[in-house]
Amino acid sequence: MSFLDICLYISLPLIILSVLISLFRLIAGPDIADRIVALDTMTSIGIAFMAAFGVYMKKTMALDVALILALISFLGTVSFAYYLERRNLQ
Amino acid sequence: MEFVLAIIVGILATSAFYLMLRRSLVKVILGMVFLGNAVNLTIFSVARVTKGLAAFIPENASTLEGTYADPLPQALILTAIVIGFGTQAFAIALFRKAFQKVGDDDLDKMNSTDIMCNEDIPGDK
Amino acid sequence: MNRLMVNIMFAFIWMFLQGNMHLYAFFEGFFLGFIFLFITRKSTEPTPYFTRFFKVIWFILYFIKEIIVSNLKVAYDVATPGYFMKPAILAIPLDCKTDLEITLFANMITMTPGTWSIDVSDDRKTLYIHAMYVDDVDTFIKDLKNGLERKLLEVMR
Amino acid sequence: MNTILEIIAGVLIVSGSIFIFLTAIGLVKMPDLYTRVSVTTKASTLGVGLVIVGTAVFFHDLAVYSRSILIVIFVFMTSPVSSHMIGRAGYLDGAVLWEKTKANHLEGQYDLKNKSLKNYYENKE
Amino acid sequence: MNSILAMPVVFPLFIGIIMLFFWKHRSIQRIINALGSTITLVLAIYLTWYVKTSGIQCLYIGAWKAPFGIIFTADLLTMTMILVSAIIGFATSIYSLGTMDETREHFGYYPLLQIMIMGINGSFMTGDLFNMFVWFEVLLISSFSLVALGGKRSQLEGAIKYVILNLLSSSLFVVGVGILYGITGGLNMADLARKIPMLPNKGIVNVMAMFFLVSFGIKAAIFPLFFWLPASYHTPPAAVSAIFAGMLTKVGVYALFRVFTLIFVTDVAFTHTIIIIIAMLTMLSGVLGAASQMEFRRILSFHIISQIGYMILGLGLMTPLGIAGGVFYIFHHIIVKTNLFFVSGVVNELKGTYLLKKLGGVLKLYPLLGLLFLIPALSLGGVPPLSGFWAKYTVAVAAVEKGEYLALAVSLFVGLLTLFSMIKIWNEVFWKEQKAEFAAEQQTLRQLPKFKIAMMFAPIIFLAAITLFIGLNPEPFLNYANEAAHQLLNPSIYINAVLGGAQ
Amino acid sequence: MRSIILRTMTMYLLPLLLIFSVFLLFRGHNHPGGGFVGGLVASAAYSLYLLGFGIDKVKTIFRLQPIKVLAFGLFLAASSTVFPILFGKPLMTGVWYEHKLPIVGSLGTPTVFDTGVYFTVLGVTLNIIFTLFEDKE
Amino acid sequence: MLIAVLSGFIVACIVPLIFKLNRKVAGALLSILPLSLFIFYLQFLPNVLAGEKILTTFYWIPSLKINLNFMIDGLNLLFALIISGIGFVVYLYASAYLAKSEKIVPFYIYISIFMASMLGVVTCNNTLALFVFWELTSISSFLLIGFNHEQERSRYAALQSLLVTAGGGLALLASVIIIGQIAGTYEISQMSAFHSNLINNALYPSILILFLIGTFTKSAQFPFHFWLPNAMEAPTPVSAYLHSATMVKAGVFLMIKFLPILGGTELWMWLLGGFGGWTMLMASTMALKQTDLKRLLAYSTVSVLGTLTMLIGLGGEKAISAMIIYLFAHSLYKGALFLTAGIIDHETGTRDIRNISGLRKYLPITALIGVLAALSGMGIIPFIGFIGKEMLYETALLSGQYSTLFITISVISAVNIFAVMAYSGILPFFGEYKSPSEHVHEAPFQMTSGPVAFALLGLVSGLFAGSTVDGLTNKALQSIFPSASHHLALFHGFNLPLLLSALTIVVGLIFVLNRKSLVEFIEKIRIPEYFFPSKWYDYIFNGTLSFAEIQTKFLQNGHLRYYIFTILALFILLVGGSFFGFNTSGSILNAFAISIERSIAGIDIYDISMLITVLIASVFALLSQGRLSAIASMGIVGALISLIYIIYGAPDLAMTQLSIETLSVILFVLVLYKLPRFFTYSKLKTRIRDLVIALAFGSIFTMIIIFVSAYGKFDTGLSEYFAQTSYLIGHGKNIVNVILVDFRGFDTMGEITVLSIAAVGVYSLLRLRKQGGEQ
Ligand code: NA
Ligand code: NA
Repeated sequence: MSFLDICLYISLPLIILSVLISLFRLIAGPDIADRIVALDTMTSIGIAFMAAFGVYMKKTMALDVALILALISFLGTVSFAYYLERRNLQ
Repeated sequence: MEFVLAIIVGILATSAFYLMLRRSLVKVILGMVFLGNAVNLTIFSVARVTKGLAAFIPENASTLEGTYADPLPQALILTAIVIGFGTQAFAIALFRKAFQKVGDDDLDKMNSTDIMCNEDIPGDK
Repeated sequence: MNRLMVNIMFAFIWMFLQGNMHLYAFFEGFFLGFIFLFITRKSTEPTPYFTRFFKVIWFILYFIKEIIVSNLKVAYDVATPGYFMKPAILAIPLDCKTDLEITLFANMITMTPGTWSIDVSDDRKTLYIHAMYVDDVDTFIKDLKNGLERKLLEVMR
Repeated sequence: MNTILEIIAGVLIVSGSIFIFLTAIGLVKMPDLYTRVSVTTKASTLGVGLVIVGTAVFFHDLAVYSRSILIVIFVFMTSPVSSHMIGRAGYLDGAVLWEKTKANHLEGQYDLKNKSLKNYYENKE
Repeated sequence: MNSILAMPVVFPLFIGIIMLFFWKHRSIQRIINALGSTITLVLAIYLTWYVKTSGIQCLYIGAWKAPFGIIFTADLLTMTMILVSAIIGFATSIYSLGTMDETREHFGYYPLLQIMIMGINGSFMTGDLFNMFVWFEVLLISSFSLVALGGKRSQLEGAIKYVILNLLSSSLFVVGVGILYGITGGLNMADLARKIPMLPNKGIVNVMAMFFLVSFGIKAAIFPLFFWLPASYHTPPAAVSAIFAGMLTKVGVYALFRVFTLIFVTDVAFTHTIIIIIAMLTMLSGVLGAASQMEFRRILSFHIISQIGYMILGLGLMTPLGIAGGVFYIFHHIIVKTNLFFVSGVVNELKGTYLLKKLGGVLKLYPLLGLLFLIPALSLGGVPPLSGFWAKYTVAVAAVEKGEYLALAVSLFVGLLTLFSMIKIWNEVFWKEQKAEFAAEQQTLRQLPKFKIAMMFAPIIFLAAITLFIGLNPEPFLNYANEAAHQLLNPSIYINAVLGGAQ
Repeated sequence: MRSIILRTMTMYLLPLLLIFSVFLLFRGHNHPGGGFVGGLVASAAYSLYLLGFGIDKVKTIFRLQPIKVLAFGLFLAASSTVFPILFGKPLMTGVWYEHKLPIVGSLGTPTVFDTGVYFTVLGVTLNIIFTLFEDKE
Repeated sequence: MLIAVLSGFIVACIVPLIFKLNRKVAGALLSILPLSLFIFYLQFLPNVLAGEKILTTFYWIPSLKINLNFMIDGLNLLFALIISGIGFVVYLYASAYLAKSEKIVPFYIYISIFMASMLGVVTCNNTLALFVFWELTSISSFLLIGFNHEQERSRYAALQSLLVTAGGGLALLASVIIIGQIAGTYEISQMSAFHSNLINNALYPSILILFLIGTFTKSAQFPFHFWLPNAMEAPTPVSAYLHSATMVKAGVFLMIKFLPILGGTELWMWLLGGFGGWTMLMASTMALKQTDLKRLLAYSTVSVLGTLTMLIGLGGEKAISAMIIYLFAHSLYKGALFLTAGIIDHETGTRDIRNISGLRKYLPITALIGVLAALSGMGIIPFIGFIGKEMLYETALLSGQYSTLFITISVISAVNIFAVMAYSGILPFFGEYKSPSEHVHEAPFQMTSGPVAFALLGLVSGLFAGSTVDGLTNKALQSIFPSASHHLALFHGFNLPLLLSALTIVVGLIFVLNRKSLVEFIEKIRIPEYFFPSKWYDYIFNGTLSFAEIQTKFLQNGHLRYYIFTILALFILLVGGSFFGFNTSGSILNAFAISIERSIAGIDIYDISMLITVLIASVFALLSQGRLSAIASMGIVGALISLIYIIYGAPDLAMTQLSIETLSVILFVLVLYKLPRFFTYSKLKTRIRDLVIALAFGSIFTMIIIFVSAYGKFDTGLSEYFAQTSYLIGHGKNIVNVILVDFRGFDTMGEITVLSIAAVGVYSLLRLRKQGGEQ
């Protein structure tokens, strides 16, 4: 087992654990904004996971997906914020 | 691997139908989204599942040899996802329109076509 | 930034995307960039563009340092029990004038952990931020203005 | 050569992961929305940045470099905007500040009817 | 040059696209649509003749040989469906010219119609199970839009049930296809038919058969899966109801015929017995539903269900006469049912309602309409010598041949109840005098523009003439159905035509 | 939404995303991507603009009616399927231009088809989003 | 022959045209049709009398063995002549009777269809073609009974007659089909060869009962008789033609025809004799108390039909011979009586026999007809009715061990009929003049000439029976019993039947003179309602409707969730059932074992954590009260699935999944921002039930996946082919993409069409309101 493998065996579970922990915030809330923050964080973590997973599998394709995720998730977050603001402004 | 996928599908399908059996229309539509995911994952799982080996022909080769993920179910799922999105979008718009008309997302208030079928339905004209 | 620069930037991005450094990829990118700039054309204030190369480099290094420092600060707080923080929502009077300046400033504030921009007043003269480690309100504002904002404006103008 | 790159990549990825992990902890631990937003910036800056750089180092390939740079650019362009959007929406939604918050200059500055935000300093005079 | 096989699919698509370019240009769309439907009809007639004389035809799309690409296959069953879809498409297009309101025409009614026809034809033509799913979706999404177009409350409420239950069916369908691929590694129906008997574990085949039975069953509106149909079919404008009533459930029936004669034939004793049971329940349940209704189109809607039972019964019997009866039934039913919906639409144009209690006195005012109602209505009720009688009769004889006397009894009893509900409509709409309090909404035929009248009556007369023609001269149609049944009961003909041609 | 920050960033993200979408479209035949994802990214770009600037502004930079765009996409795709018939080949047979082209790479009816997909997806998504956005009441 | 039958249908089509040309003479013009048909059939008389049978063949639907083969033998010809002959009279009669009615056009259409069909019934040799005509008579009868369709009663009666006769027709069809299956032929003339096959078949009782349901309903036998009196809602010419002289005889006709095919058994005798006898007795008694002239006649018709049925049941040459004469006589006198009733109704405006008397003053010809016809019906010498009655008594006396029973009921019925005939044909014309209308004058020639002919024919054929009707009725008898023959004579010497006739007349006269007390006596007999078959009809009718309503309300209850629930339940039953039902070598447990073994090796932390995340997100989605949270969890599930796609080598899928998921979120957000929070509508019990069924569904999915993946794919040829050709032929290295745009490009074509239509649909759905149409 190479050093890199060891690193990945540490970091991948750590990243997954982070997702699970963020999931707690998503569920606990308490407000919608808190949930959106959690969601946004999870997508960021997702990007990192994909990159790290790409290294783990020695495939670069995951990076393409990460790129899409980075682009698209932003739109999701903005629309959630839009939702929240609309709700309060009207 | 398939075992875990199978259980995930089971969870998704269960959630999907539990949601679809609710009275709130939003939940029903959410249930359909879940069902769509369960369906796609099922197709994915029953085909050959191979970790990490995507069906791309390498730079310097003209055919693909060895083990790789079966590309056909992927194409099928892609089609299914996109179609699912189209129908979902329509369902959402329909829901919105119905909500505007009925003023509620309670499905029990949306059964006039079955229950009041021998009357003029209020709100039709 | 004038349009030409943006266009050249696109050309480079296209090259990156293509993953090859040939001249013709550059032209492709330039061509496509031209098309998209044309499609999305809208008047942005034209500012004379000078390549303050070194200033930019310095600024980036400064910024990275800020990120790391504040990251560690917050990380320490998270990793240890209890809270050290003294948070506040502050109004920062802005010297930045253009949209780009304000946006860059606001985003940089956000990118350094511990602080983030909430909103800009409608007259664009105040930036409201949330900060986690505010010992003294006035000092904090002054530091921010003298640090990040001044350096940013130096690069931008 | 390879091993050195691998070691660098490994270190980068692990440290990125640690930051990510701390972000997640912070997300749970922090007392109010505003501090949570503050904390999460770590995941998208140092966390993602380090992991991506690690990846780029590992593959050591132009196509990967370019993609990594793009990801970083995208993330750096978008994540502060996200934070701003969510945070502002949260504030308008009435997210409560931590009781130990020292000052709130925003108080009373929003005019919800006209959807406008006043200048704090102008207001004072 | 087999690419012409794709024309019933591609041609409506192009018409639809062109009309999208002319979005909001109502009169151009009307012309293009009517013209296009006419051409499709001519095409369908030519193709039917071609297939009848030259045998099963295949089109290997993209020149990929079967089973690697998608193929279009046309046997006689396919051509029956294509032809009847073209007839109905043509009739509906004309009828729409007379009855469709301007608003709906402004909002894409015609493109939606054409794309729906494209989807319908695609479902019939394709020789590939997943591709069939895609065409199902094409026709479904168009029908979703058509059923809700107009946005009346009843339309929306009906559409919700229609959409959700049909999507449920599609989900099961696509999962079924996926699993079938996972088991066999094939999607092409002929390929599947070839592979399934060779499977080491045959038990799973029955599971999949049931999977498809439920999925297609929802689409075909069999018992107890039909709920979406009576909830929605009476809500859109008559032209839409009419083409729905004629074609949509029949796509499900077609699919059942296809897979249960080609693919799931390894355990007929199990699968087809279940189909027979379901068929009887469908007939009964549907007709009882119709008997209890007092709304013109809702009565007709429940009858669709009950009639589906007959078709499925033919399939369940799985004898030459049974299948032929089923095929004949489909053909007859589509024409008759569409026509009845057309008539209901004219009544609505004249009286402003579909409710039987508010209607009346139509015969006195418009005796011709009475006749035009009676022809399809009595045909549906199985009165000889109209087309419906031959259809019922053939299925009934097939049931007797197979010794399914219960099925015979049910089919005859249901026939009587069908006649009863048709007569109920006749009594309430045509014979009864309209109550004075409801007469206010009424308009007389003379006040309607001549063009409108012509466009309303022409398709009704056209379809009634077909019904009469089939009724008085059923021999060629029965021969055709027998030939189709022969093809269906000998899957090797189909398999060889698809896979043999490629090797 | 009324936000300088969002609006400014959107101004720069829009062309960036559009160029990225075309990149995804043309590399799709050999790498992950394709007309579908490309079209989605392009529509994401305009959606972002929509959220930042509102429906009226977005219509000044996206001047076409989305329905026409989707019709164009469909037409392109459908035409590419019948094109081979002119050469006496079955429907949808791939017809390729032998030489590689700039930007596009290898050109053939499947590429045209994928481009059709791109425009369809763009038109569809924008049509749906614009409609929902405008339907406030 | 075919043309002869079809001519009626053709004429029906041009009726409106004829009336358009000249309304006044149209009726008379149309009467040429039955007249020429009568002449047409008459020309076969010499051949038939010479013992020939004429058979014509026309292949209609050979594949179903349905052919328009027509046969003329004695019986068929007799019926054809009755139908066309009476038809002529009725056509002519109606041209005056309905002259002022605006519905005269449909009348002639319907009656032409009817006559043609009736001719078809009696001359067709193919049972299936016969059935076609049979049902057409029911339909035209329906249309004619509902002639005055503005009235609820007419519609009720029409529907009733249709349901009873068409329902019976379906039973007949069933029996015909089964007979056809057993005998292998549908030609009546060939079927008697299979007599023994049929009566020894296990299905014989069912066949016979179905057959008799068909004929009994048509011929108004108990318990189906009730429709006939109600059918008197029809105009009088119709009643005369359809509901006494012709259509109701179709059942009788068919029973005679099938006597050599299905008859000759105990069951046959008891069913026909029993029901026929009872019908005869009951109807004649019921007739006594009727006050409506037409209902009176209707009940007497039922009674006569019962007599005919009973005679067929008794079988034998004597019985059939009696039956033929009786039938012939009845057609004549009943037709005449109905037509007089029509004239009375027409002139006086009433049909209530209590309100009319002494009409002979103003209606002398009608009175003559009435008296002559009634005398024939009463069985007075020398009318043909007398011969019929004598033969009936003779047959009843010879009917073996039960002859006492049969003769008793025959005599009682004859007495009743005697009285009834007097009530309807004689009493209205005699006594003190009484009429509600003041303008009573004799009917025009078109209306009286026919009945006069009938009445006179009844007398002539009785007086000169041996030389007039003897020949044809003999041939009719011989078409059933080829070797039989009879000799009709007015006087057979002093025998028991003659004695009984005398008794009949005496008692009958007492009945006639004491009508009031008789009716009072009958009225006193209280029979509970539910003994009346007409009530049974109502019970069955309403019961069916109530059941229909209950089942429909139960099934189509308007609740989407019950619909989904039902579908799920069926799915679980069928799919789950067959899944656990198969016992091939590889059982499910085996598959589980294989799959778990394979899986455990491959499971790692991603799998487990994904499992946990999906579980958490799903549970969250199920329980969350906020819409946004539910949508967020949906987004997470979507993201996780795209993660799965990445892990298992499907980057294109992952990309698409991600972008679609985000778009969905945006759509949801755009739609949902104004909605209130979720409410928990359902009870805990319901939710648990839903969870259980959802879980069952989910488990089936899980098990199928495990099972399938344990066994693996049968053939991997497709993916190998793609791997080989994707680049070389398809010019692409991303195989998934090449599949999407090339190998299976047509799927994608459909897919983008779906998308486009979804977009158009969304647009139209949401925009349409704004631009008008509705508020
Ligand atoms: Na701390
Ligand atoms: Na920050």
